[in-house]
Amino acid sequence: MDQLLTPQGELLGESPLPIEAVRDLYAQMLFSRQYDHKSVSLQKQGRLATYAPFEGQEAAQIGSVAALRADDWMVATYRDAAAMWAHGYPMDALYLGRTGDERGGRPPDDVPVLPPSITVGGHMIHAVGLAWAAKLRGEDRIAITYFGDGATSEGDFHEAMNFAAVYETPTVFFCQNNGYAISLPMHRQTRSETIAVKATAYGMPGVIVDGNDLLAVYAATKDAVDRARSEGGPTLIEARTYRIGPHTTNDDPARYRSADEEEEARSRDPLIRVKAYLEDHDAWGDEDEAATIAEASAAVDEAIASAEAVPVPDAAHVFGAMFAETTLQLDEQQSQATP
Amino acid sequence: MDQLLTPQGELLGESPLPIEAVRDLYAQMLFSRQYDHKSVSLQKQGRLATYAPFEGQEAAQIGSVAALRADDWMVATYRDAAAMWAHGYPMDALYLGRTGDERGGRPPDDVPVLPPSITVGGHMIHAVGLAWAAKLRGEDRIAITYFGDGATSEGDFHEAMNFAAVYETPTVFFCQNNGYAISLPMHRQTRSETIAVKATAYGMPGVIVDGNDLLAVYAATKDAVDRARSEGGPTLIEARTYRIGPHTTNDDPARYRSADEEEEARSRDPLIRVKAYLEDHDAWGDEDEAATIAEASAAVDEAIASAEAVPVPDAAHVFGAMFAETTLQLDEQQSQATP
Amino acid sequence: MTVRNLAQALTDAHHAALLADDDVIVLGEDVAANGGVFRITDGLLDAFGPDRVIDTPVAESGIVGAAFGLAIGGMRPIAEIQFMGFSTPAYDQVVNHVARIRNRSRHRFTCPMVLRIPYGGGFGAAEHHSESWEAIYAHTPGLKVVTPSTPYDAKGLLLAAVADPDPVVFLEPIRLYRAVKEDIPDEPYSVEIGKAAVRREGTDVTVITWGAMTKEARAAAEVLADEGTSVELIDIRSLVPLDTTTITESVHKTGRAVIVHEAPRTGGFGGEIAAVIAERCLYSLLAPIHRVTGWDTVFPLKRGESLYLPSVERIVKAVRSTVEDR
Amino acid sequence: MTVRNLAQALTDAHHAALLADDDVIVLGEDVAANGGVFRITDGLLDAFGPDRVIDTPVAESGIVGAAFGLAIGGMRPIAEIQFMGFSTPAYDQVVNHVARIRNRSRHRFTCPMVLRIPYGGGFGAAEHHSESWEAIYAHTPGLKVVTPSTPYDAKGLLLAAVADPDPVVFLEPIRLYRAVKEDIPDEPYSVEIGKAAVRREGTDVTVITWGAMTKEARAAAEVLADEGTSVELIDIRSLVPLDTTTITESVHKTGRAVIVHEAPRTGGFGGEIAAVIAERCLYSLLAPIHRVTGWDTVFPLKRGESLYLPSVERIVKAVRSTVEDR
Ligand SMILES: Cc1ncc(C[n+]2csc(CCOP(=O)(O)OP(=O)(O)O)c2C)c(N)n1
Ligand SMILES: Cc1ncc(C[n+]2csc(CCOP(=O)(O)OP(=O)(O)O)c2C)c(N)n1
Ligand SMILES: [Mg+2]
Ligand SMILES: [Mg+2]
Repeated sequence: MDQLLTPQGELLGESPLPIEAVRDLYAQMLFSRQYDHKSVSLQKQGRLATYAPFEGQEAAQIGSVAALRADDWMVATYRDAAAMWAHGYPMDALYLGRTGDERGGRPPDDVPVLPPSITVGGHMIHAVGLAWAAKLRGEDRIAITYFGDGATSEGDFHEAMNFAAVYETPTVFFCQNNGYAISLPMHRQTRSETIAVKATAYGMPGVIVDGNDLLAVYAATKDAVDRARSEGGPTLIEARTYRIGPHTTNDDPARYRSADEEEEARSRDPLIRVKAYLEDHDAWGDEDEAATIAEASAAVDEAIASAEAVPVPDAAHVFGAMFAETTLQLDEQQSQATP
Repeated sequence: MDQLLTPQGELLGESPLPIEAVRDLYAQMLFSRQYDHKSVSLQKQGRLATYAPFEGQEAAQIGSVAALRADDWMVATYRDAAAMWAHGYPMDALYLGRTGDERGGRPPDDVPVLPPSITVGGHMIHAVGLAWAAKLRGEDRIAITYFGDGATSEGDFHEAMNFAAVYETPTVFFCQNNGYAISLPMHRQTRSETIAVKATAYGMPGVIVDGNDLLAVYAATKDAVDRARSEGGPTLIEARTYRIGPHTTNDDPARYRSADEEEEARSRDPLIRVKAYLEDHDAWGDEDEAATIAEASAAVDEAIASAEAVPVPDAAHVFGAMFAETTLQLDEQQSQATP
Repeated sequence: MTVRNLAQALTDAHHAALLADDDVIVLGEDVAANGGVFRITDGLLDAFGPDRVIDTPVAESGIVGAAFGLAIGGMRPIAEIQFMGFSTPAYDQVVNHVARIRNRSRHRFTCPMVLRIPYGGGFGAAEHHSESWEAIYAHTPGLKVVTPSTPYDAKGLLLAAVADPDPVVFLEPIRLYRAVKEDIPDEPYSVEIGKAAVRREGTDVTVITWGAMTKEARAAAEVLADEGTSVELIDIRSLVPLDTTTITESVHKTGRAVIVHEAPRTGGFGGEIAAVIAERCLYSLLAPIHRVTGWDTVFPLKRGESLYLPSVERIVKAVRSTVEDR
Repeated sequence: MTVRNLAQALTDAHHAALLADDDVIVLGEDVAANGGVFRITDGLLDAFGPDRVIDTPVAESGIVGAAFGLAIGGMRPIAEIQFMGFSTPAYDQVVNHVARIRNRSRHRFTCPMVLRIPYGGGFGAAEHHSESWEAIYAHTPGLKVVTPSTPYDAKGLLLAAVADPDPVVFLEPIRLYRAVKEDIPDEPYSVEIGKAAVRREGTDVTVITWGAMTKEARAAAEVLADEGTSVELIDIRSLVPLDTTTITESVHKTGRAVIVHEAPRTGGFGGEIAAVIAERCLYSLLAPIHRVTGWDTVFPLKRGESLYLPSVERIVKAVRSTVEDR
């Protein structure tokens, strides 16, 4: 398993990124965690629909996005808000979606990020199609797709991996192996030792990286992205991480894992080691920490406020986006829906 | 690639089967070929619906079935008539099915063979379920499923392999890699060097065997069957063979492969080497050949005759097997269907 | 007798089924350790062990395909799909294999399995968690399709489904899991598959519905009763086989019919019921047949949901216009 | 103008579409080297090359899922599924992704793709090769669903489908591929999606159908004309959007309706049409609405097929009883 930063924050070998860049990424991790923590409490207050926390997976998401170009496609899931946000998906749009409003599914025109996939498995092949389109059109873009360990059990994972390999599409398959598919631990999902080894079945390179190691994730993703961009085809990356929170705000992890296990996982919190690394290099101090958290908190509150300021939808909202042009049936029904 | 008989029929190492057994299996191969050839001409005469010839795959099918016990489950495809017949599925039932009659889908009660799967991919998991049932019920039976190279592209292959591995079901996955999925050659279906390597993705053993080598196929299947029976879990076998005929009687191979390729393949006809081997051991002569072919021809004609003697179905045939007990709707409709 | 809500009645039925027959097993995503996302299978793992209550990988086609093989192999699997929106990866297994094996093998091989699918909206769920696709299952010959709207029926229909020699798609109205309670017998009993329930007798108009909409329709009937309109409310319970007798007898009596379902209108199962009525009761009809349904749109997220779901108001309005019509 | 059968008209339309727009690509199993199992895409590989006419592995979900991504990425894919019976592995991609992306992204991402699916029976095919599952696609909001019954419509509707900004499920009646010919324009033209065609004007009864059954219905209308019954024959052509105006106007005129389809009766699209008529034409109806359909059984193999498929005789019989009824 590739590692560049130990849990204590000491650098093994040399950093793929200049210290300033690491500072920025650490700030993004702090922003993400603010977003995540506030989402959980908002949900408890009934202001958000079910929420899927990503605490513990910040290095995997922020580190991988750092290897992308702004116009690279992203196809991610319900648990990848940090990655989507880091790639340009506005926080208020993410919140709006989580309040239960389709308008949150529309990112700005220059943000090439699909709305998060709620179904498990079906979305990976979309990143194959998008990358294939770029290749056919001679566009210099790649596509990355995020998914979990559980998604690799779906038949659609197999078909997506196979199509990407057969057509050599510039696709990066980024698996966050956080140890569980809801309650089912990885070792009961499959008998292969790793997720990465599954790439062998498609003649595709597969790599394992410490998903809690910002620098290692960045380096592994950069390799895969460069390979894709230079017509080297797709790569499967297994980022080993851990979901510190529940599967969603409806879930009770005590039913399927121990407090000790969770404690041990917290000790591998991906933020700790980056902070330690920055501090060792005098590139970060308590005031940076405090200032960034305050900034993040304010930004998140603002995003929440603007999401909640969006007026309650009317019938046009329900009927208005089914087709480019409405139909007789939709018109008739919309008038019936409007008392 | 495991081989025990060279294309010229010389034995490498020692035979896993006594010579008498090889004689019987060769006779089964001759029977199968009679069945196959007569089916093709019957279809030309319009007496059978579309037919999928298996010429060239006799060693793979007959050799693998020889490793089974009578009560082992078999879940095979439209191209596996030889395997099904060798495992007890009556020839007349096979013909009846091919004339377009559901009654051909019912083997005798003591024949544990499902009717052939027409959809590609969906049936493999059924052999996982059947083997799992045997395991849960403490029955000493395994299940074997036959499928082609093309079927390994379906998501259902992935889910079947994964379930078999996770639950350690006594299942043998027998892939006849005959080089093509209709017109698509194997190397364009996937980028993995072999089908067998795909087993790695499931922590399952995968083996490659010369599918035109009766003895090697038997040996490889015996290993897998023994492993399954002794709670060693599932195995994937890739039997390398070649479809000498068209995909089906509707297909024109000239559109996607060369005459030279077909010629070369004919030279690897699986019957030739077994016959040479038996002759070298004075266990077979021209009179045996002639007598067996005559016997086979007669048996096949008889099967055809009895299939064609089955009376044309009436409405009860269409409505009578939907449920254990009929429904109001089916009764009403059946009376409308009977003028 | 114990007071149970619909969810508890289902859990109770699972206990009874597993206790009564060793061949009965339960499999699905998170059904064992976690007790199911709706806790329907809660406690079963402790009571019956990991060979009978089985967590599966996230692979719906695999779940149904394995259950198919298990059933042919002599078991009686109860397979759970977490939400109807996730039943489509298994749709091929259901329509091409589960529904057909008896016919294609002429009764030699059969698939006595239950496919449990929670369905319907009204709880502000995420995308894909509120679908009502009963029509796509009801259109598949070889399947029985049932859906309970009371705790009593939930237990009785589930036990009937487990005992049925053929595959039964068992649709569970999520919104009713904890919204309806009643006293139900503690011992096993079964409710016949294929018989509709007249939830309320009436003379002016027949309202036909199923699943979660039964609750809205009951409430609408109360409102209408206060204005002097007598509603006969039919909960079909079983889409396949459909109890056309109960439906047509009622419409012959009332001369008016309103069909209510949550699924999109076009191609919804309401069309089938309207067709049966238009074929068999035309000369008794005093007014057009109305359908109160979900719209031909994607099921909206939380903030738009109330604009989509048939409400008591919409049902009342439709019935009013039906009785006024002549 | 050239005389073409329905299959040739489709091939012609593919040539026109690929020629007109570089973003149009064709993908599916055996569509390139082999020209498709029905030879619809024959010659396209030679004319447009392997980047635009693409053979895929045997993986229907992959085909549709990849086409979805290709479409969002700016291409205009025409994806072929070999037979409707093999469309179910892709059903999840169609209903959960293809049909929804415009709505879930509020018009930001769209999926202008055509999903071509040969369907229907009557040619003695193997199992799973004769299904008519149009209803399960028509019940999915976000899809347009069309099916041609003439060479002229085949070309015009396919070109309209390729040009459509939204996903179109294009159903091809296998039995008509080579059974109907006519003179059609060589240049590109399009037939509007959502408009029914009145194939024959009449006054006594409206017969409503689509796809391969249009041919049987035409023949039945001839027979009935000879016995003095004037049939108005409507080929809906588009199930979604449905041209309810043409249907209701006709039934208001004739007062009688017979619906013909090949799919199983229960839950078939005939129910939707009957419901529309019973909702909007009740006071014009002089007789019950009849449905002449396939049965609620698995589609029978060759030897039983004739017992299942709606025949000219069955249609004639149904129309007779409708006109006699009063
Ligand atoms: C097709 C489908 N099946 C089931 C579900 C329900 N479900 C939501 S998340 C999940 C587990 C996914 O686990 P994993 O892929 O590891 O992602 P994680 O939640 O751990 O990030 C399941 C089963 C779904 N959303 N879609
Ligand atoms: C789900 C499904 N998709 C497509 C088809 C059409 N089809 C029949 S056989 C075949 C190729 C299968 O190739 P392979 O698995 O190698 O078996 P072979 O025919 O070579 O024995 C295809 C695509 C089908 N029957 N089922
Ligand atoms: Mg996970
Ligand atoms: Mg093959």
